Amino acid sequence: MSAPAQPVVELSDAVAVLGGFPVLAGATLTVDSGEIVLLHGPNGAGKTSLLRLCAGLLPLERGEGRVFGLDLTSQQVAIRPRVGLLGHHNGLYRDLTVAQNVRFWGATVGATDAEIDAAMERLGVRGRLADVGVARLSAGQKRRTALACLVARRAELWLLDEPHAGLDAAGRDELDDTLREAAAAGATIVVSSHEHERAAALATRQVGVVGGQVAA
Amino acid sequence: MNRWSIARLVAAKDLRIERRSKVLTNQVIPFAGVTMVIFAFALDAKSARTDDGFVPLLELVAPGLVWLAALFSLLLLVQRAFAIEADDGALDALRVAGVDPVAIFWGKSAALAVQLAVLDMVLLGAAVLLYGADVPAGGLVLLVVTLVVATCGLACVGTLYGGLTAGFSGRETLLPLLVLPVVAPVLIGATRAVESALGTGGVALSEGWPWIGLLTVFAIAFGVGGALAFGPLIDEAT
Amino acid sequence: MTTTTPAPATTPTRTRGTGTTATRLLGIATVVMLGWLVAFGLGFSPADRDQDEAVRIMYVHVPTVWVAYVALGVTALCSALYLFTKKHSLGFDRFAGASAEIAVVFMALTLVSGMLWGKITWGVYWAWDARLTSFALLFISTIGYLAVRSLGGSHQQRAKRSAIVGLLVVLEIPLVHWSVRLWNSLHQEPSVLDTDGDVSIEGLMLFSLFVGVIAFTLLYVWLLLHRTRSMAMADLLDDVGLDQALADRRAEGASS
Amino acid sequence: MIATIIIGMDNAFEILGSYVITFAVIGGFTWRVLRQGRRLADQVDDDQKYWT
Repeated sequence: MSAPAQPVVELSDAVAVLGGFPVLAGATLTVDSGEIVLLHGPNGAGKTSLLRLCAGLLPLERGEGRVFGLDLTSQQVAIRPRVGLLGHHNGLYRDLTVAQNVRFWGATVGATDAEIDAAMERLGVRGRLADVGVARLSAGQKRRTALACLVARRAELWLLDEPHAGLDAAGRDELDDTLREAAAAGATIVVSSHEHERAAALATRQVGVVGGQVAA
Repeated sequence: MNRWSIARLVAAKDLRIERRSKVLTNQVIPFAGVTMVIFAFALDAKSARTDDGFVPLLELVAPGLVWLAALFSLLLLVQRAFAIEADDGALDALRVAGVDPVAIFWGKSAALAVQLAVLDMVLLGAAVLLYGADVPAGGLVLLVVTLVVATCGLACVGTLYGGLTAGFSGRETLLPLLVLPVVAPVLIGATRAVESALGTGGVALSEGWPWIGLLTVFAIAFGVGGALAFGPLIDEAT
Repeated sequence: MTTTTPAPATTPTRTRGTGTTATRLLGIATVVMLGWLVAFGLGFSPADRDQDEAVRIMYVHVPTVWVAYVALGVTALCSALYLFTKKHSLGFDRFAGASAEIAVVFMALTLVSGMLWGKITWGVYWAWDARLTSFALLFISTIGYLAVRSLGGSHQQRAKRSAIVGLLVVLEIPLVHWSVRLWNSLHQEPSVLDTDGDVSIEGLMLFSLFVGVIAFTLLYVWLLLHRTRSMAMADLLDDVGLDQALADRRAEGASS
Repeated sequence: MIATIIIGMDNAFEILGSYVITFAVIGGFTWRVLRQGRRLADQVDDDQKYWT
């Protein structure tokens, strides 16, 4: 493996604060293009915050951070369209159907109908599920719909927070396949998971997070 | 994707959600209707003396009550418009995706304006039915123009402050505190304009048009100001 | 990358309050001027030809209005300075916040003394006078601004959010004033006087008013300085708490 | 003697009331500002107070 010219994520001594509490206390992390990085660590270690910082949802209080070589604080606007976050929330509109949700997110980047159909196909939400309201979906189906939205809006860096949570065994297998496919197609993935063995098999690298810092 | 088409996309999305969830038709409009009825209880069926002799009090104050009910309903609609974004983290997702905030503002304002316009018409209908207000043919143009311009202004203010308070605890109480003083000019202007359009209490039609100027300036000021302010307000990270 | 709590060799003193020699002198001058204001306003200055004794309320009313507007102006100016300067200095934000707090207090006083004046002059406390009504709406909006300040988040988040809301309040002022003016012109003007309360004032009366404006302006500056310093300390304590929490958080990482 | 003049004047209630309310509120606010400053100053080192 040759080292890529430009790391996708570069955090150096990053501090982020939420409600006066330093959720990140000097995290340093580099993620190269095409990697699938697994974040593991105890609850409250700062995994979610690390993902939210990279997604631009948490301001960088101290330290430095770059995503795609762009500064996290001053060049946020250029970073955002290329990043997708799937957190504890799915970011779906519960009153719309699966297809309407995916279409909406795809349309924000001007995706064609064919691309949107392909995204739904890949996540297995195209046929019968497509016209079901999101409110009536199971947790796993919602997760798949949310991933379809990420695919539809062509995110290059996927930040996934506990994506396995709430999925059944088949759903988890499908998810892993999807992530491998996405990585093969050029996406960079940072994923946090409690499903350690499963995620370890998936990941190209594991990183421990503890006390708001990245373990060496 | 340019700003205009994203705004249209957001507006279409909000209206589609309303069509599927029917919060406006099943909850907000009934609320507005009940408000109109209880106004009548509060004011009683008394008459007031005007230059034209005795006029039922309710007919005299009907335009004001219509807009007052519209303001209260506006608060509900704004809460709803941002609840759908905040419920499952969609607002966060929009921010992560870097969707142009100006487009979000215009899109959500437009969707809110459409819903408000429907509500206004229902309220006017209620005023005609319940309060005995009547709409002369000559005032129809003024009435429609007032309705459109006032609604645009209200929708812009509502979207702006709805976005500001979305996601904070205590937003239900903060929103009225911020919105009501700001929309006072709309309440005043739209009420007087509708009074002229309906000829309430013998107000001449020509007296209504200066108010349209006020309402237009208001709508433009908050349309532009809101578009500028909305992005930085909903985006906490930069 | 270990704990870096700044540990000075000697224990620093914590005795100094928010006052300095300058603010103490300012405070003394304020108290003296306020004393003069009472003496002239209630004692030496004569009753007005038109307003009679009611003019005495003007000696406190006009200075409170003046301070309320100055304070709001400072809030707007500092909000704009915060937003449109590169550095985004929290100093401007604190000036804006402190000034708005003072503005709310003086606006409330303006409304009260205005109503008492109205009771004497118009016979009613509230005459739906254009100036009074738009001032009341502005008062509520300023309270809203303070509520937005207390929403939480980091200092920079608070500063940006409240600066924008501060400027929106300014945008609202002319619209509210215009609409209320136009609305008010439909009603009969209060007949006793011009709504401004402008009367031909001269001599001792003008001097009393002058004393009042000076006294209240000094008071405003004094309050602004003290309040801003308090806010700076509150922000500082938050940051000190953060340093401590950061050290704890890092230790948590090292120990496990 | 000033007191008797004041009490004797027309509308003494409104006039005195406006002075009393104004000065009482200002006094209360000033006291609060000072107390708050004092409380915070006890927790902050002198060399961090930019005005000293």
